[in-house]
Amino acid sequence: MSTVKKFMYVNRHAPYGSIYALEGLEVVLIGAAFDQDCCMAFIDDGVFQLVKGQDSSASGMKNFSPTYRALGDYEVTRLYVEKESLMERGLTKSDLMELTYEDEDDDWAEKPSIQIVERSELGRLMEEQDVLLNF
Amino acid sequence: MSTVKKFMYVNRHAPYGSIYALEGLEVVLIGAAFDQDCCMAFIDDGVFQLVKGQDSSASGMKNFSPTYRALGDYEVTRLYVEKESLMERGLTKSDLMELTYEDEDDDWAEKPSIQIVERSELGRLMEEQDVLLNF
Amino acid sequence: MLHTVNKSPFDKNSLKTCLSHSLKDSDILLIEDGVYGAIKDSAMSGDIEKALTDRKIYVLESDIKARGIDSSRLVQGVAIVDYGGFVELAASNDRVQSWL
Amino acid sequence: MLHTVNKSPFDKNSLKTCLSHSLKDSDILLIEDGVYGAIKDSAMSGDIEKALTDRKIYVLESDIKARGIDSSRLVQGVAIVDYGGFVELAASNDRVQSWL
Amino acid sequence: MIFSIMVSEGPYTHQASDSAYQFTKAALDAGHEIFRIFFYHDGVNNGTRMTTPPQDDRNIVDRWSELAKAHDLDMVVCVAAAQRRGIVDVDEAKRHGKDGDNIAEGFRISGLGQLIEAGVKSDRLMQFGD
Amino acid sequence: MIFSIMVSEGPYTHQASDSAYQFTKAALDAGHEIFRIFFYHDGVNNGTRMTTPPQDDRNIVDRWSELAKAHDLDMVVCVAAAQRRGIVDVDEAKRHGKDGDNIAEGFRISGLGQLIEAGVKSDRLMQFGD
Repeated sequence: MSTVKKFMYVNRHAPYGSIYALEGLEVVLIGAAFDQDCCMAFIDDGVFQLVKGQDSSASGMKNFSPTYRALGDYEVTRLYVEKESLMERGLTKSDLMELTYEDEDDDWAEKPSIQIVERSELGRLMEEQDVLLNF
Repeated sequence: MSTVKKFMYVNRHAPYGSIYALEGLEVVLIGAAFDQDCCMAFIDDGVFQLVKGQDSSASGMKNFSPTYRALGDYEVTRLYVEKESLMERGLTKSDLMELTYEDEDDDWAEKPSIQIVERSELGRLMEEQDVLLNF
Repeated sequence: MLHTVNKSPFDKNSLKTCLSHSLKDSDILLIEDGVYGAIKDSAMSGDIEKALTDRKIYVLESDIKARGIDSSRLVQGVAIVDYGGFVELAASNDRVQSWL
Repeated sequence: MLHTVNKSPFDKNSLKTCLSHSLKDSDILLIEDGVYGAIKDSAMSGDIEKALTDRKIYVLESDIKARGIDSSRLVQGVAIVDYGGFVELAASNDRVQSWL
Repeated sequence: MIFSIMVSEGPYTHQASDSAYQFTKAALDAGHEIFRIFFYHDGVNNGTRMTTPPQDDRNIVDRWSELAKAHDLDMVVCVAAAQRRGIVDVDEAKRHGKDGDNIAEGFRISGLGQLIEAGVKSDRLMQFGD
Repeated sequence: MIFSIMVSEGPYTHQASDSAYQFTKAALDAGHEIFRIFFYHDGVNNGTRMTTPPQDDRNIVDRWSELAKAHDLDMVVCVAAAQRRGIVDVDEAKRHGKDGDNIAEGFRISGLGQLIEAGVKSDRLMQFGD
């Protein structure tokens, strides 16, 4: 497969209440092996996926939040988080995990993966994609 | 089972998009055989279940709306439909099926099963129940 | 770009989110319980009317019929398509976003 | 009467519907994604504060922990219970309504 | 006090089955009686023995089977809901000409009347769903 | 034009599977090619041969199998999602020590890479879910 397409994984579900976030993340990790141009968007309750300090031990469920830290190693380096979605939910950037990647074009400098973007900007980013997958 | 309990079946889902309305109705019909004191509430999108003129033939799904007409024969005679839920959805009572029952205490006179009630009244009706089942 | 919405806007936020992210000239197709969003004189109809000024909104015929919604009850300007029309919309737009 | 809500109020209408149907002195327990409704300074927190004037609102401890919500982030007056407390609330109230 | 539990969603996809399990355990720990656990809608999918979840995750089906065994719980899968979704025991397989069954240990298939009976005979019927 | 279809919910519970089926038929009728139909999340439950829906209702699983046969469609059930939910073919049954399989005709179990490949090789990837 020589074609390079632009994939956007659109995350609109909170973690734990349903499995869409976890199984969506599994798609992103597999997709990273295909050398496509991919990014993730976190909209609506999707922003809750990135909240730091998740501890699911008492609930009996699997805490899959550490997996987001691995995204940089899979070259998934653009995580667009919607500003308005954070605000409506009483959250700020400081509530989110610090996710980074090493930029090979910049002497492997460590850079933040999360970009806070406005709703209008996200709408425009969507128009640049080839494939939009929703979880 | 000599105990008579008050059951309320609370319907908050639209039909067809998901199966809750249809499978909820199956519970009501079975429940009617148990000689309990039962009623149904239609709140939020649940009011869409009672809209007349449903025709699912082109969609390939089963049209189960005629089953609501059988409720009277099963002695399910109180269908509380929330006024505010209808209004928010651009509906009036005239959009709903005409559902009736024959009142054995009144010389089998045919009477309407649907009662349009206000939200505050529904909250009070809920407090009178023993068992509330949600579909 | 084609946006599809399959949820009732009275139950979930999918239609609101779709309307706030879709750009002008977008095609928006309401399917399944999403078709309830196109009923006129509802709590959502103002948002639909506003979106119709610069976007096209469609409802799937078999889904409005199943739900007993006569075409006369739709917000003026909403277009009705069948599954063939759905396929055409998906083919004629460069990309598709499903607001689930 | 005990009301439980398991949906995020930013996604679905369950909490709003619960608040508009519950009478005063009701107990309202937020579980699963419902616990997001108790975060302070959100678009929902005003509704929660208002409800707290005549109703009790609880969140399930294991569900806020799973989601990384520290107790300091909850609207003041919301109480935290574990599953044992959930069972007690269900037993001490005469009836239970699950707003799904 | 006598509780019954209704589970309306399948394992893993929604948290409902987890919440129902935790509630059931806590009710038993507090000395309450569990009259019945009724699986309806996609909840019937809790009753298949064919799952193999990832090793670092909980095994929801086995967990139910073990709890039922330890406390002699009555776990009922609704027959009509199970037919739509493909959960079958030996009898159902025979009746519908299926070449095998998939129900897990501790679950039995029966009718909706069992749900109503649970409502009548229990002090509280707790519902966990989507 | 080349389409692929992703189905994210099981049969009957949500309309997603119906919508995906109707769309696939309409796309075929219009002369388009279907590269693949990928079943993910609860969508894997479309691929069990153990269902017996009421006689006056559609048979969703059989309908998929028949469409696949008539048009030589590639219907893939995600292996990871299937393991969580108990959909197994003969190989999976052997691998995990299950005493039977339940996959329906025309479906095959494979990895998530098949979904990405569908995205890459199709002009449009249509998603139907909850």
